[in-house]
Amino acid sequence: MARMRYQQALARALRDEMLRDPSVFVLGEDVRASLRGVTRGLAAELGDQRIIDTPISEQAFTGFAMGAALAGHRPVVEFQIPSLLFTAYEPIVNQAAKFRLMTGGQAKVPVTYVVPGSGARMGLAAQHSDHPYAMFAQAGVKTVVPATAADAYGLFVSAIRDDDPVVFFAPAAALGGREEVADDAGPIPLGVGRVHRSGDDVTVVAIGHLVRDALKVAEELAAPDADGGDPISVEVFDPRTIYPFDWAGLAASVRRTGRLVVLDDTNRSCGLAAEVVATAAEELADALVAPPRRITRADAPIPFAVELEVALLPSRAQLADAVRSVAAIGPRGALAQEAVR
Amino acid sequence: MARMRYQQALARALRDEMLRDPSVFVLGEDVRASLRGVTRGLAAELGDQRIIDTPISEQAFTGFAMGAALAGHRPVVEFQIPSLLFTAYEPIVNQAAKFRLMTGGQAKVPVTYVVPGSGARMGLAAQHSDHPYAMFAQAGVKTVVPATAADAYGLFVSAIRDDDPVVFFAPAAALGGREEVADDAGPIPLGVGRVHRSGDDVTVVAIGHLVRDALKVAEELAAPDADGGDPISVEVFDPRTIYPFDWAGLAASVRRTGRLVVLDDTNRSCGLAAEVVATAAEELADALVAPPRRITRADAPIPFAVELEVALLPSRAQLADAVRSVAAIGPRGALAQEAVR
Amino acid sequence: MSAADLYRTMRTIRRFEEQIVTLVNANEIAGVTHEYIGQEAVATGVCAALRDDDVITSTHRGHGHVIAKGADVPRMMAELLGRTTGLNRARGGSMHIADVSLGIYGANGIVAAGAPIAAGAAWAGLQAGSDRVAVCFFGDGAVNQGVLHETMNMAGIWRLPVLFVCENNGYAVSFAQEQATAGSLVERAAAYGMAAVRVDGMDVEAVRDAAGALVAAARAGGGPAFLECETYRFVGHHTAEATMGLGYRSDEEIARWRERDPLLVEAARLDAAAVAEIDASVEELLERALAFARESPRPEVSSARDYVYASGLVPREGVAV
Amino acid sequence: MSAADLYRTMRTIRRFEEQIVTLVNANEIAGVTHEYIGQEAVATGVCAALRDDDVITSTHRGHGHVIAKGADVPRMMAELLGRTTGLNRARGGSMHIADVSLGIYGANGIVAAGAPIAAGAAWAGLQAGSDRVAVCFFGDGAVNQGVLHETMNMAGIWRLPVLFVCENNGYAVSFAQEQATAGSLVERAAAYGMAAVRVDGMDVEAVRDAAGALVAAARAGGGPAFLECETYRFVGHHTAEATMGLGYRSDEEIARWRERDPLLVEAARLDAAAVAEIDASVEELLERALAFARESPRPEVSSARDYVYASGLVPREGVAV
Ligand SMILES: Cc1ncc(C[n+]2csc(CCOP(=O)(O)OP(=O)(O)O)c2C)c(N)n1
Ligand SMILES: Cc1ncc(C[n+]2csc(CCOP(=O)(O)OP(=O)(O)O)c2C)c(N)n1
Ligand SMILES: [Mg+2]
Ligand SMILES: [Mg+2]
Repeated sequence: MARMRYQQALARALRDEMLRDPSVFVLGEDVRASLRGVTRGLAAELGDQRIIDTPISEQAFTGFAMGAALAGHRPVVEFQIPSLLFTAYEPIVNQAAKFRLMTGGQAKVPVTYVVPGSGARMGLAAQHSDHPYAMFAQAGVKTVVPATAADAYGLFVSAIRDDDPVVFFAPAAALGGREEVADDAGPIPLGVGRVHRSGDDVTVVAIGHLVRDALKVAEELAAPDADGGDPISVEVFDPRTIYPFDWAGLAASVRRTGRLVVLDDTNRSCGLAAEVVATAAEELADALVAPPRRITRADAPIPFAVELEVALLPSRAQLADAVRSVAAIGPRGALAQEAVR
Repeated sequence: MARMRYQQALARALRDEMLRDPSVFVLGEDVRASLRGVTRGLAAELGDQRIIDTPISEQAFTGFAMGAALAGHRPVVEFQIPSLLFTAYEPIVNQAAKFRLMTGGQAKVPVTYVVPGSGARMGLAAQHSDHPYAMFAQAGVKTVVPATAADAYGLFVSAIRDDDPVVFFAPAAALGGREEVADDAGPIPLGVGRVHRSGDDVTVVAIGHLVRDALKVAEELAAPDADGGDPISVEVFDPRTIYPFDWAGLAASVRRTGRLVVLDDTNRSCGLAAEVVATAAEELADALVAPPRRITRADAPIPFAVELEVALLPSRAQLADAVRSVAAIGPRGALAQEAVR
Repeated sequence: MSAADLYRTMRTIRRFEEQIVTLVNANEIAGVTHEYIGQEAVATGVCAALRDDDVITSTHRGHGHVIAKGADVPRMMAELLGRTTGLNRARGGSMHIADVSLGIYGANGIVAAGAPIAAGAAWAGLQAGSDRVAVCFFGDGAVNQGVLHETMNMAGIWRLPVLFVCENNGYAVSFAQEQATAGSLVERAAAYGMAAVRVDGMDVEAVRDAAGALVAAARAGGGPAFLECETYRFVGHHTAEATMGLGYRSDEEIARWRERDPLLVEAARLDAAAVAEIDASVEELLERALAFARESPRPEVSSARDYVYASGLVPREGVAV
Repeated sequence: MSAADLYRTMRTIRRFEEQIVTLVNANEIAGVTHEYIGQEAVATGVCAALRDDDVITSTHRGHGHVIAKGADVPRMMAELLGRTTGLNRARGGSMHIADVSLGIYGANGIVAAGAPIAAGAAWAGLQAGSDRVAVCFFGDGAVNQGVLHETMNMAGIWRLPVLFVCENNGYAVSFAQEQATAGSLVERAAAYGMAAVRVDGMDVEAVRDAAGALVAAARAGGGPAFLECETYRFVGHHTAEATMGLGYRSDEEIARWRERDPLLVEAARLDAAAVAEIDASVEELLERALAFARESPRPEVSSARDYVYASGLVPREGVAV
């Protein structure tokens, strides 16, 4: 059992899988030097053909990974910055992710696309601050956004072992977080969420680095507020996988709390929060005692100045307000469960 | 006043704008020969420098348009098939659409990107059947999906005159539709929806070619059904512009009907229907007497065989079922308005 | 491969394509298809230089490549007719037809998209210690797609056994190759440090010989190579063009190229009886193929969301259930 | 441009960059910046061949280009410090710094993305009947991006007045140019039928002369050209590299190149007094710039969604209102 940083957990997962399975290899920019910290030491340990530095040719190396996968390998493609996925969208979504259907199941395409540092990073400005996981969910591509080190470990292992294309987003703001990772940690299945904190009044769905914020807010609200307002019992649910989404896990939580707030760092329009709220409104209407709410990134590119950047990102204060506002509607706790039955 | 096909209306809008404004020019594959029917005759009439055939270089010609726009032109970029937008996503979303913000308002980037034939077309299979407008809404890029000839005319004019990047989707399944287009037709503003049919019981939001389906279903449901069930009065609301969306128009309709069904031909996950339902659930909860519903494309690539293709697309039968199911909940018509007040 | 075999393959492709046009026009095949008519010598000549374990990636105009690489013709026909016995179980159709077991990594709806896929397969061959090669077919229009260049560079630096086969039929839809392309194609490829050869794409033996030499060099560790085949399509860009009147090339031009029909060129090297016998057996094959296809079942609507994920995940429907 | 002016511009770039490093390390500038230290002769020499109405597109390593094209240094400093008086009103920062009024169509966070933008601007110049040119700066890493090739081809067929300037500093982050690139860079460009020249990128006068000749030819209707400048960055890829220990190049290699520091090369052509005077005036400029920046206001948080759309549309917030 070792307490390690998220980034170290990724590195360990990758190394473990590469040692276990000789068909796993890494392709990306500056992966031998390990600019992004996930491949440190691996070129020396495993050789240049397992850790391949590519020219700056995202479309080609993404397609290359698919070809290698069809021929029996399990490529892990590293993207240095999130917006490179825009350039590689065609080979991921239109080629790799459609290939199995298009060939009537003739082949599998086990490629993992990893962005070890997605989202805003204080001052990296518009082209380096995207967190574009919703565009892969939109296309039905398996998509993972782990929040913590142990989840990063187990989900990275699963992504690599998965027989379909998987896009793996490690939020930049989560990379420094630490957590225990068991020495014999194994895969965590895709599509299964994690309840970080149980609660009775409000379900907060939080993704990636925002789980930490949700937990902070949950803690704050668990105490009576300055004005003597009632404590609010918040359940923090992290879907971990964006596609497939753990709808059963969500339903279980919302059926208990009757209230839903989604905290999501994609743009507002057609983002993941929209999907969660829409599904809840449509399929869990009988359980909801208050209208569901979203706290998301604004629908705008991120400006350079840090105060402007922060102003566009979802915040704890916004979350706390939203949780308070829904908690104020309808009966609370066990009562709520009676009321909706 | 002339009754014309949607495609002809596009062609007329383009020609009118090119005659009016010498800075408008067209860039795309096979636009001189007018493979897609929107540029017919224009090269002969206006010269090769106004209608430019490009090599098969989507990334470059998309970026080229931005450069020309910064230097004072109004390029119209034609994409022969919808999935080419995947390849051009970076230059549209990451470059053109962010430029104004990134430069603090130094310049405008008036480019129109047009797909004259988007969506499934019976047998074109997985890579030629996408209808990817939600990915632009997700990025906050102005996005238009007109349903009819007159709207196509007026919105294409507006898109070309708009000072921001606009992505314009002409659904393949709408291209043959006919409508009167006034001889002196002018621009139709972006962001303003159209009520195709008024109704009291259920608001159906339908987009592009699906407006026709929604109207058919509305007509069917306006008559008592075979089992003597009550007629249902359906309002068909077409947002026309996907981003910015006409939230005020939606609210006005839903506040009257109290019920919402969205018919949308993007994938289900994080599609436009998700956004509409999420916004309604969050912001119009007080008006809704029944849970909102979505009828969308399945979350899957389109298989070749036509019966499989059809099975994945949103259908009239699905819409009719959904409308009936929400109409069965809560009081109807004028009553509903009382109930929610 | 003997002259007779080369002719047989070309004849099969030609007649397959002619049948497809008829079937599309009769609405027995859905969508549009891009015929390989006129270009048969390229696929046939190149694939004659290949082994079963070699990989190819193809294009929107893919039937010829797929037949030449050895795919089962009845199952191709069944695919195009949308039957479950089709190579792709009716999921792919013309533009995605594939037989991965024969190293056919698919026709492709996106110009030049097959290039990096071929390179990845070639790299995998090297890793496996095999001397297999990968061939990437593409048109003259594809040479202006950036991904092709990215791939040629990667194949160059890693010395991958990839043969880049450019079928220069003079046009990308309506756009003439000389207008679309600065400089010469072979020079472009040569700038990546690879052998780059131009060959008469209407002469199947010339193509076979040129491809054979480049493939042999690639197998021997010589790295990638580029083969430009000068060819022509005798028909429209796709089945829908006939009614469009695009008018980008003259009847005379088409007639001039038809004189060099690759089937005529090769038939002239055989005796008439042999040709007649091959022609007859090709007809028989195609009749059998069509009968097989027509007798085969259409897919069940309930299976529409099958085969999307290898893990067994089934995609969500478009309505809440 | 005189030797003194060339030196002055290079000195301004050098000292600007050195200040930026200090300010980033002191957390007075947010994010990371990519320094142009070592490469000053390229931007300076090329821009010496340009007019005010010529257009440039730049890269992630853009400060040098922007200064050399004439941008206001105090407003650049203000931009980097995130002040509303900045060139981009604090919205762009290092990687997007621009002055469209001076034809500076922006630094760019995406490798090679500026190339087609420059081509579009060049085409617009032709349409306007002007003889202005567009220069597209990019690194050696960018030559493997497909969009650059697509753009070179388009510039070739349309004979656009674009000068493609490749700053070959030997590395794309950690990846050595020779390993990343098959063939030679100038041959690649030449294959598109354009003049392609290689020059000593540490000698500003050599760069100016080579660029001047190519720009003059482009103005005269000669079409695009390619200029490879052999250069080196004396510092890490970006300000964050210092602590990373990537170790992809040796101290000896860096020392060897530092001997050919472009400022020393040019200073040797001036007398010491002139150099001292320029150095002093550059210090004065930079002090003024920093003072201006520091005195300037930070943006109002309430303005965070401004400047996104030209039409006046304001983006939605992340919470319902
Ligand atoms: C990237 C991309 N751009 C455009 C298209 C539309 N399109 C399909 S085939 C074609 C022309 C291809 O020309 P070429 O490569 O010469 O092949 P040919 O059709 O002549 O065999 C075009 C433009 C596409 N499928 N993919
Ligand atoms: C398309 C793209 N791929 C990768 C990156 C990440 N990245 C930023 S700079 C850089 C290296 C660029 O090398 P080069 O073009 O030689 O310029 P230099 O940094 O040497 O000036 C990389 C890989 C990017 N910004 N854009
Ligand atoms: Mg062609
Ligand atoms: Mg470099």
